[in-house]
Amino acid sequence: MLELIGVTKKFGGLLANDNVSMKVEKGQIYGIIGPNGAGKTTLFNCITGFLRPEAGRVIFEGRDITSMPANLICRAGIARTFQIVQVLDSLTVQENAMVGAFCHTNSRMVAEKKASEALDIVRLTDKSTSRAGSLNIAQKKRLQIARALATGAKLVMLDEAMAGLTEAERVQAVQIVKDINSLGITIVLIEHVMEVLMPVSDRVLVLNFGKKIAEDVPSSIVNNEEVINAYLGGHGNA
Amino acid sequence: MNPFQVLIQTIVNGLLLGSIIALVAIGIAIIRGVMDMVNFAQGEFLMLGMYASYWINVKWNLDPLVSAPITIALMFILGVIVYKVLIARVIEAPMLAQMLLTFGLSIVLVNVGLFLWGSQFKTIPNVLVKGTISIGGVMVSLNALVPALVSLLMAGAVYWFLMKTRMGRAFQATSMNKKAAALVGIDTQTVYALAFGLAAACAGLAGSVLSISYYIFPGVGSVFNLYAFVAVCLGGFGSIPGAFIGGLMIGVSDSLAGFYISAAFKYVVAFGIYLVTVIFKPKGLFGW
Amino acid sequence: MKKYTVYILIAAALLAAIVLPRLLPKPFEKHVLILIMLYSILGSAWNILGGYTGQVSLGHAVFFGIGAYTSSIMLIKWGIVPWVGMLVGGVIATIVSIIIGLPTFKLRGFYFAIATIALGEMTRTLFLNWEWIGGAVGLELPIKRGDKLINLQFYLSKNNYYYVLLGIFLLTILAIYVIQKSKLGYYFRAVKDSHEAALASGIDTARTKLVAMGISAFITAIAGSVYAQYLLYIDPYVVFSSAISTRICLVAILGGEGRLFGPIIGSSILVILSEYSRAWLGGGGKGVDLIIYGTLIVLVAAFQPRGILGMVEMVKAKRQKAVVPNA
Amino acid sequence: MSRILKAIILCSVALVLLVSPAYSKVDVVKIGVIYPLTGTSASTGNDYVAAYQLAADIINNVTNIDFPFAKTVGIPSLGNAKIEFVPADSQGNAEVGKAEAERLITTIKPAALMGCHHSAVTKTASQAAEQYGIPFLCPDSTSPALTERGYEYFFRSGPTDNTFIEDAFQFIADVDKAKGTKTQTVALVSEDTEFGKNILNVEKDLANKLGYKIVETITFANNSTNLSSEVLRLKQANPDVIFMAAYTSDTILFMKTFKEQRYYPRAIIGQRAGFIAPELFQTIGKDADYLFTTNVWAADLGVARPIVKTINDMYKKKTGKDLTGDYARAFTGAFVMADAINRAGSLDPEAIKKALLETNLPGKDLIVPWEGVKFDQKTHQNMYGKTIITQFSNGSYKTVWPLNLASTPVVWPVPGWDKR
Repeated sequence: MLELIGVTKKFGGLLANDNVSMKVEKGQIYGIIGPNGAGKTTLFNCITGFLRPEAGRVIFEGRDITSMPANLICRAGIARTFQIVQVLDSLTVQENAMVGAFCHTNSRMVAEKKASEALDIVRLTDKSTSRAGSLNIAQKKRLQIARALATGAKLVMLDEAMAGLTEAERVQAVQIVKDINSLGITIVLIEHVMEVLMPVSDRVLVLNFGKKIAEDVPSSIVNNEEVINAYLGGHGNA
Repeated sequence: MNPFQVLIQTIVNGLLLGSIIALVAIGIAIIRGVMDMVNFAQGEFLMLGMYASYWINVKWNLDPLVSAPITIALMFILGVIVYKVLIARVIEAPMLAQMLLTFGLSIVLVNVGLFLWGSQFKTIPNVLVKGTISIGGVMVSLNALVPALVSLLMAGAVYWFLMKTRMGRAFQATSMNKKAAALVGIDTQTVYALAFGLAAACAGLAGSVLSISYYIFPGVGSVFNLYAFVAVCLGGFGSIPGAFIGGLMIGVSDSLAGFYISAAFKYVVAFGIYLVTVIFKPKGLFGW
Repeated sequence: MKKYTVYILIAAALLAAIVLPRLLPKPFEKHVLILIMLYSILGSAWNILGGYTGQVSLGHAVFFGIGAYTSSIMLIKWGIVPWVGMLVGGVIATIVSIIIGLPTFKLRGFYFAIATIALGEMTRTLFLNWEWIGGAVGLELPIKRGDKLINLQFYLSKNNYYYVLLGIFLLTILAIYVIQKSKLGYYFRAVKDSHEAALASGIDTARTKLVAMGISAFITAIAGSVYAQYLLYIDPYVVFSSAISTRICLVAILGGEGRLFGPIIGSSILVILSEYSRAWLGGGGKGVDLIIYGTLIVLVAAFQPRGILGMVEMVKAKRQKAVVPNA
Repeated sequence: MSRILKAIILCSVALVLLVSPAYSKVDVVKIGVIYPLTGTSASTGNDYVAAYQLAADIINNVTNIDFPFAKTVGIPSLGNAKIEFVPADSQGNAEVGKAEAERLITTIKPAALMGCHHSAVTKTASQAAEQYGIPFLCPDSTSPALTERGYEYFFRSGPTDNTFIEDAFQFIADVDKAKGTKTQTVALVSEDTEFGKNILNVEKDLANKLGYKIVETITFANNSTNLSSEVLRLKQANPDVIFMAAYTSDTILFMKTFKEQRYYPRAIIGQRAGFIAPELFQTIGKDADYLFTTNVWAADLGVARPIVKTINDMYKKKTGKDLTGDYARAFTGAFVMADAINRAGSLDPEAIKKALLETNLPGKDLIVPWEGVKFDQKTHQNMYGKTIITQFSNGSYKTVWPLNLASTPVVWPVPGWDKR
């Protein structure tokens, strides 16, 4: 469904992504891990059109979407959330989701309906008339997911959807991810909390200093020498 | 004058003008850099600085360059008071509220000036530094050279202060991350008040050196304000060297355009250069 | 029930707006009313771009002036009625706004604001030196007596200017209301709140801003045309002045930016204050009127940064909070 | 917060309520005078008002001078009603000027309006007067277009730019002949508002007609930060004579820059405005010496006519400053108006208009060196307005042209900066 071929992104002299390739199959939950500064978010930005890679290609459903504007990529079917939460503070929760829903409709009624469905999935229905600015961080993260869902995306990319949450909130978030996946939506997750990522992922990509060091099923990843050395070993329980 | 001398003269004129613009621009850049807000009343602080120099001259017959420390101190105090009384209330508010406040403040200050001192143009007679020197046929007016040098020194001093001193680093830390700064024991309110005072003091110094060559009237600030803002944007909001170099660039383009193209269109050219620059570098030359 | 009250309120306000000029016989009072309406339109137009979409323009006089000049030139040079000139002016302003918007929308926040100031000054300089449209000497519009609506010139009854402006204002408000409820309205607000989130929701942010700017410029130009017909004299210092740009923006912010009825509230306060304080205090030549005017702006900004309507909302919210625990 | 809201609402309400009509007493003749009382031209505007007040003092009180209305109280034909000039602030803004004109017309019910210094403001304010059928006498604005509009109620007592510029060229021809110089090249410098552009256009036409070569034409932005490139252009073009139209701030800056660049042509001839503002000498002192300007008045006219000196002394006592061409014109206008109202014998606008049309004041009743005041029946422009050329010397204007009024011999060519 989504394929990256040799994606490379530089910031000045710094190689944020160095020749990264990966392949996500339809219906998968695909995890990306790596220590801070490994280039996970940069890779997300390259895929979703927020950054232009210097080299390499991004292919989505057989279409080359490399360097397409972010809004068109969203229309093509990839929606994302942000590590630093980006909700529309002055709009209500319902309206936030509606903004996403307007991606494929001009009708307010349709948008309202889609938004309600998305809010149901992320368990924010009871907050739908509150201002997004008044939500707590966990709720905001869920609201981002609702907005992404409401766009009708086939692929949802979640940037650290679990970081900074309490244990209970995290369990809820994992459940939401699973629910979304069960609707047939493909998911790419970024986390650096391994314990969260491993159980839910079908396949995991490990980045370190911008380079791909492993891509495999979770059970193999935890036994991979290089991963243990570079990531787990060096940084303990990072 | 041969064409080469004319070119040099035009550039020199531009640099002298640019350094005056920079004097105002640096104050704007400090406030923007530390507090992330824009002070539309900076030009009016300059006006107050000029009047302070003028009245000190009238009452005690001190040359503005001699009385500069007094002017600077007065303006610093004023800046801190303005911050505490007014600006502190909007520091967390949206940009529009900050704009509204400083706009209003500039209207009030201009008209308070009008109320207190009338609208007559005033100049300070018998200043210490005067006359013109000729270097290879290029005329350099000394009382325009003084502001230029002061402007350079001020840019250097402010830069040094922000980069090298403990207090300056506290300013920077605050500008980068307020919460973190508070965590390491920096009182952000104090930093803001001092930064605002510092910016006002810069305007005071600018007023001192400008009052020896320029006329003084309540609306004098607005004459420089727009160019100063454009200079700050051109250099990159918040960057002190950026504001200085932005000022020089505006000055030189004004001067070159005025001579080689047409006096009527020199603003168009200067602003055009600015617009073209920010279109390619949206955060200005040195912006971050 | 609640909707019912709203309708009654709207009807009452409309009636008041229609009757008001009849109750105020003095031309100066009518002049004040006309200015209030004019700035309500201008503030509402600004609000579309500045309030809803979050792009603070300090150069709206550009569009105002283009509107004023287009209809005046068409009337003077070719004898075309101002209503046609008004629409042509609106279209030209829209085109200019897109030309301005394409490069400048890359700029964020203050950078955009300063760029619009610079553009305003540039436009004024160009018009000052453009001899074909009269340059600095300006244009005097031919006086047409007989108060025909088609001429958009009312020699005897100032009320008519007011009603024309009221009509334009109502249309503007209606248009904004419709936009607000539509996809476009959501997109405007999304762009304002978070550029990133907007992009990630499939919004073409640049295009959205251009649309906002285009609508805003169109309405501003229309108001400019009426103003030219009202003053019957324009020159670049009159219609391209930065004071107009600033005032348009102040009107919207003072009332509460991004709110449908913010501009009319802001404009009422600002115009009444500045016109009457000048009338009483301006004769002394001491600037007392402007001190008061500026002080009010400072006070509102310092104590109620979200504008008058923001304040009203806050008071309401407080009351509700106070009520809820008891209930 | 809500206290502030209340305060704001109260203020606004109070503002509205307080707009009550000022009752006009029958025994007072009110005349609205509209000038820039705030903003960049505020000092000029306030000095204008002082000139009107001086006129009112002379008209309303018994003053022991030989001048019309001095020996009587008020307007004799109206039962010695006192005259009152009511100032209004135009802020130098055309829209505000018009609004103030309407406000004055409808609140104080003035017999006539006067003003407004800036031609653009005069245009719109007189429009309002025309609409209401109130006579408008403009003593000061010089834009020729004003009296070409065919307005019924608009009169102008002062000369127009055409007169000033024609006379300035005549002056050059005369002085060339007297001093044996030959002026061939001129540079035209004007600021970019209505005032400057009008003058520039007239100057261009006349220079071409009279065979002067225009070597440089500069329009510069009003209230400039810097004029060095303009001065450099002039220095490079090196004309014999520079014609200049600038307001005060720019005139000051120009003179400073000329000095910095050590440049001076044979002569600089200003067009009033900044060149007759008292602040010019107050700020740049001796550097103003030798500047020429077209003018309508100078204190040294008092040498030949003591009454001129007397009135200047009265003005100086009031304001601490000498009269200038601007204020002398306004003062003259005030008496033209008083004369018309006196002859009309009523406050009816039509009667005053008729009286204005019949105005025929002799030169001896004026403090300006005109043949008199008599309006063209079609344009309502005073046909007898006249220019003098003054040259700055030691802080005052010395009349140097026309030769029969000259108090001092002309200094021509003007010595350069190094020879002073």
